Amino acid sequence: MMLEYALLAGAIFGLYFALAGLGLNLVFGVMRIVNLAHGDFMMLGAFSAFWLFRLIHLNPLFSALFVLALFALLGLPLYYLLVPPLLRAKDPEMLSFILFFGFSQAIEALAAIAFGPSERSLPGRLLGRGPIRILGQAFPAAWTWSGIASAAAVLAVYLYLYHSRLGYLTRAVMEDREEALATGIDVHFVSAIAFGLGLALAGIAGVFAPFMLGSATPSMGLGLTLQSFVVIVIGSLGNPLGTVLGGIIYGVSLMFMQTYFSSWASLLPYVLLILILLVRPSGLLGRQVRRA
Amino acid sequence: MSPEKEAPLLAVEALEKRFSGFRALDGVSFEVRPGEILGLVGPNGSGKTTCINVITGLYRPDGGKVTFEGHPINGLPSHRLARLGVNRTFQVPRPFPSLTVRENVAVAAYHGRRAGGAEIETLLLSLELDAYADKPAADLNSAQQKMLDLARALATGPRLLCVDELAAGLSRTELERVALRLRAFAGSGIALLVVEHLMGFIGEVTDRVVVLNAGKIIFEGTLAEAIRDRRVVEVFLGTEHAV
Amino acid sequence: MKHSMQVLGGIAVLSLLAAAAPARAATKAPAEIKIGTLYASSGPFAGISMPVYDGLKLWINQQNAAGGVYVGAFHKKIPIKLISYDDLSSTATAATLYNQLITRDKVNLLLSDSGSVLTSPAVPIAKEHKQFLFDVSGSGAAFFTKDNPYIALICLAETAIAPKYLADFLNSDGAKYGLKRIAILYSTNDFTGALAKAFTGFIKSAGKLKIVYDHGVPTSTSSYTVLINTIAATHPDAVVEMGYPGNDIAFLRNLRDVGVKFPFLFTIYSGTEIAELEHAVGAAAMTNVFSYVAGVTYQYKVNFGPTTPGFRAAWDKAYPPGSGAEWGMNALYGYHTGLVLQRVLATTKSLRQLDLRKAIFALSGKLTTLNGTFVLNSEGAQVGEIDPVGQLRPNGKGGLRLDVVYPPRYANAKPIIGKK
Amino acid sequence: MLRGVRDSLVVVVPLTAAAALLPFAYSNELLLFNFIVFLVLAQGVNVIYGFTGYLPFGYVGFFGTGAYGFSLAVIHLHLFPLVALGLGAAAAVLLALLLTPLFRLSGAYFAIASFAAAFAVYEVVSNPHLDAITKGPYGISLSQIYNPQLSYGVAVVILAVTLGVTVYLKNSRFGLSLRSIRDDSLSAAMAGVNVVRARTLAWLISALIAGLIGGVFAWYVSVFYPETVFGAEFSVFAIVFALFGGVATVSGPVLGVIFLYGIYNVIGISAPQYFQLIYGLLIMGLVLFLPGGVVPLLRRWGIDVP
Repeated sequence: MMLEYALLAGAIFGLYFALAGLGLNLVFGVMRIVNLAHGDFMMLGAFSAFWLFRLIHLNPLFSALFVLALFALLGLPLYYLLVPPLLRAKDPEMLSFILFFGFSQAIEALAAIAFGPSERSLPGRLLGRGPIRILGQAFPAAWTWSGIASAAAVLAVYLYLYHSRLGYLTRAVMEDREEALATGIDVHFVSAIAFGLGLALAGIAGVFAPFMLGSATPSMGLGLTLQSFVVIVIGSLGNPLGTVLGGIIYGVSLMFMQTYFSSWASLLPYVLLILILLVRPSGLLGRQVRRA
Repeated sequence: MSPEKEAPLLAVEALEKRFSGFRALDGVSFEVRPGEILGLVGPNGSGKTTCINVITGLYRPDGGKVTFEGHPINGLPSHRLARLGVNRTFQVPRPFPSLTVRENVAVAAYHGRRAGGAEIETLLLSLELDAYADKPAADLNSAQQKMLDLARALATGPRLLCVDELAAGLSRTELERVALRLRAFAGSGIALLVVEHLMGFIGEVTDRVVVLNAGKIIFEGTLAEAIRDRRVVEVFLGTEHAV
Repeated sequence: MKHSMQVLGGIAVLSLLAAAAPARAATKAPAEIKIGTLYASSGPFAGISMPVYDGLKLWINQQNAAGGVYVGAFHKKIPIKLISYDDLSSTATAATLYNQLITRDKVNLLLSDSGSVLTSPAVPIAKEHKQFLFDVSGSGAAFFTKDNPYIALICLAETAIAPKYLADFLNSDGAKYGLKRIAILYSTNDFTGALAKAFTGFIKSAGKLKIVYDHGVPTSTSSYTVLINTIAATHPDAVVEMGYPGNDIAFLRNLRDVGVKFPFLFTIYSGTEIAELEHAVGAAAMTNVFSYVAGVTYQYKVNFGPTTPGFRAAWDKAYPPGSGAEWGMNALYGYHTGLVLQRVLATTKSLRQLDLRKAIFALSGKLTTLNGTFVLNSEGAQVGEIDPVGQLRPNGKGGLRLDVVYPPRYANAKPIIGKK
Repeated sequence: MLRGVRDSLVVVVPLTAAAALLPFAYSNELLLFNFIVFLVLAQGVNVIYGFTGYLPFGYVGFFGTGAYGFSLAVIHLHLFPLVALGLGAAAAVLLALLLTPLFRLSGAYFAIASFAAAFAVYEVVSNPHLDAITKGPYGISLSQIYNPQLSYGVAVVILAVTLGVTVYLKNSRFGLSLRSIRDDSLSAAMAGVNVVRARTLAWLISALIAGLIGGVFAWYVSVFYPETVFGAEFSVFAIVFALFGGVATVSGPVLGVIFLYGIYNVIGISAPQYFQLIYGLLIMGLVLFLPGGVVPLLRRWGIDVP
């Protein structure tokens, strides 16, 4: 009973974490930069949903669509502002770390100034009342909806990457940026789209954060970024299905820890991250040892 | 093979190296004696560079044996090999870009087989790098970087020097000077293993060649004999500029 | 060894007090009373820090509008100058800023930031500089030692004693209502972790209830569904969840969503932050939940300052909706701190730090404000202001009200215990 | 070695003297103490990042481990602070040894894994089940050994030693081999450098530095919580300060700390509400417009700085 419950809850939660990790994965895969502000865009998504509901009573499912469009549009100028100078530097991967940390700090500060520091949450009834029974177990309706929305977003990204021309180009850039450049692909344009998409996915994940994570505060970003990173490291880089797998493994192990070793549950993501990095770093890096 | 008077410095026996199923080296055996220059030739992907990488400790062999002065050295890390006197240059030169040219050579002089950096200046002078000694290596052009690669390898005091496509991209006159230098190294007792595509260069510097194809040795002898060998010609026909 | 150290420390305190006693009192009155404090505008402690700061500012503005705060030593009102810095929830930054307040700004009254973590750097610094620390809500038991006369806790009971009424209620009345098995779930931070530890200690030493589940979860825990399922499997009669508001929200929400009910359920913030939690989880999910009764939801019979509704009116006037200030327990803490300072300044013999200490200790047991009765123990820990136990009931208008059920001297209703 | 003497005269001696003498002129000693802490941490980051290219985003893990190692030695073993300091540093070095497999990772992966490792140590230390050993989340109180003068003095000594270490690294053969590894580990190995040993040594030195100053920090503040000494801001500040000045130099991290931490405190006191915002933007500007740091810029202008 406890075991089955942990499994199912973990799977639903995992889908949500897959959504949270997907955007980060896309940005890292395409640009090889670490967007440490990813979690802060989730936070902004959560606050968007909160204010859209508070001001015009917009249902979060619609807020998600709104956030999708807004954040994707926001991503394009941000890309051209931040990323190309970074890619010209000696060590972009490392510098991106620091640049986006600064960005994350700036976003958090602005959010704290604009929204105040306190916790905000949305009434759970917005996403359906009462428990929903799945395989004889009762789950919160909001979870189920968030899980479904996550699955839909992941599917959309999959379709985009594997069944559209731009998606094909995106994968080409992921594969080998230099070669893509040589074959005449407008790498910056493709990357900018991927960046916008990454932010949009973070935003959508953020919209559901008040339901999945209880509430939202301006300082929640860094923790979410780290969790997302765990998810994409467990899965594999540049592959949305890998992220789904990573999310589900993460979700299920988290629920297992909660069930059996609750106070150690927060140790899990870190240990999992280190172990997986150590056990198969080359596969995760996506870089093989170069044949000289 | 005729019996050799002198004991070999390097002996490679039945060397094997696989990359996820693909056999890059498939039972390669040869020997190099002190003061000898052995050419390693073959089409692209035949396993020449892999062979050097295994000898210099970059890759662990999957089978076979490498002996240096009669002692097995396969599996030893590169820095140990460097201190024993096995060194190399890289196909694409790999200097330390943020270090000055002198520092580049100094690192090798400090850690190599010979202690002390007394010869750093001589070495820079002989490879015509003295004018750039205090510039960061990143500022050198690619021919100069190749010379720096060579200088760094020499600064360790090697007894076996593997030279990986040193000639590619050099001008006619540069080529001649490099060939002279390599012969001079051999004259001082260093054994050389030279991987090269330019057959003219090979002909000029080597005593003997080993021809590799698909990880296997298909010929061993002088270059003049090699170009008369039917299998060698088949392998190279149309793909490589013969002499 | 440790004991003799304490005795020595006690002697040291006494001799310090003795030395301070023949105070050459009324020197010249200062032009202003400098009150120094820190706040956290961002970071994890911003949520508890900013309302306290706003509450304190409200009190200061009221005093200054009336011509200043009355200082007994000088028989006149003196304007207050607030010197405050933002520590951004960083203890390292807080440490330098506390030092700044003491050594550079030379404040008359030093107030700590909210919560134990941000208070911690102030404790040794204040002691070192012989500056009395008005500890607003840093309730960590480690702060209050015999060898440190320079601290007093103002706003909430020290964690080791805070859950006393809750434990007393369960120990004394639990059996009457059929409560035999208890489950305790807490967030593993310095505050709720210490509360749970103290509470578990009370339950264990009484030996009346059987503890069937006692686990900590990270404060970052946001989904309790699996935990609830695990707890339910131990068949408890009473469940006590001790977490921050975010934890309580997630816990109550998940509980409602999966449709599990426990006969007795306690959470800290459902009673102290009713409005926020009701907004997040809905009144239905909070009905009959037990919680602490704080000044913000209960009207104490005050002997100083306004009652809670009076304060609320002043608050709403000072901070209209949209001002960003959050009404709640912490806002009341900030204001209550001001009231305590007001009494201290009115009665102190001088502004010397040990005279301030004497003045605040003299208030112990004699001051009841909207936050309850102020009682200090000899080490400066707050042992009054213990929150009674209340239960949330429908108020007939679709919302909730909080009835006090324990201890009997505050109680205005009988508890309703659900069925298993 | 002449350059080493010059670097010492230009940086180590004046800075140490300033740290030792300023408390007599300026009363906010804690601010000075924090300057020392960040000077030491920035140089510690310099040792590992500047000289080997590995970015220790979880550098605070060693700091916190040093602080807890020190505190637990005092609490449980009743050791004298100076002895306990050695134990704290040893604990940090031990952690560094445990983490050496992380060197198999490159670039951002190393940074993130080390970040995660620091969080993991924090989670273990602050776990309530370990209350009896670590005091769990309830915090440490060392009021019995509180001694701000002595602990400040020890911090000054650690600062001097740390600066000495960076001067040594900049001017020694060992430092040269580390820089060669950073540029190209393969070439370094072919030059005869024992890459693994040199890198591990730098890592352990770096951890030792953080462990020592972490222990002194615990001693100096004496009352703290796990989040106090494992706060990510220690790593981040140390890295940003070091990068701002320019790594693999002696003076870069020093300039970074004096300038940026100075600004941090000035903004913190004058415009607190925009504190974090300005700081975030400053970091971004640094990366976009001055990725190599200040010292290389000064050198390009012909100013010879160590």
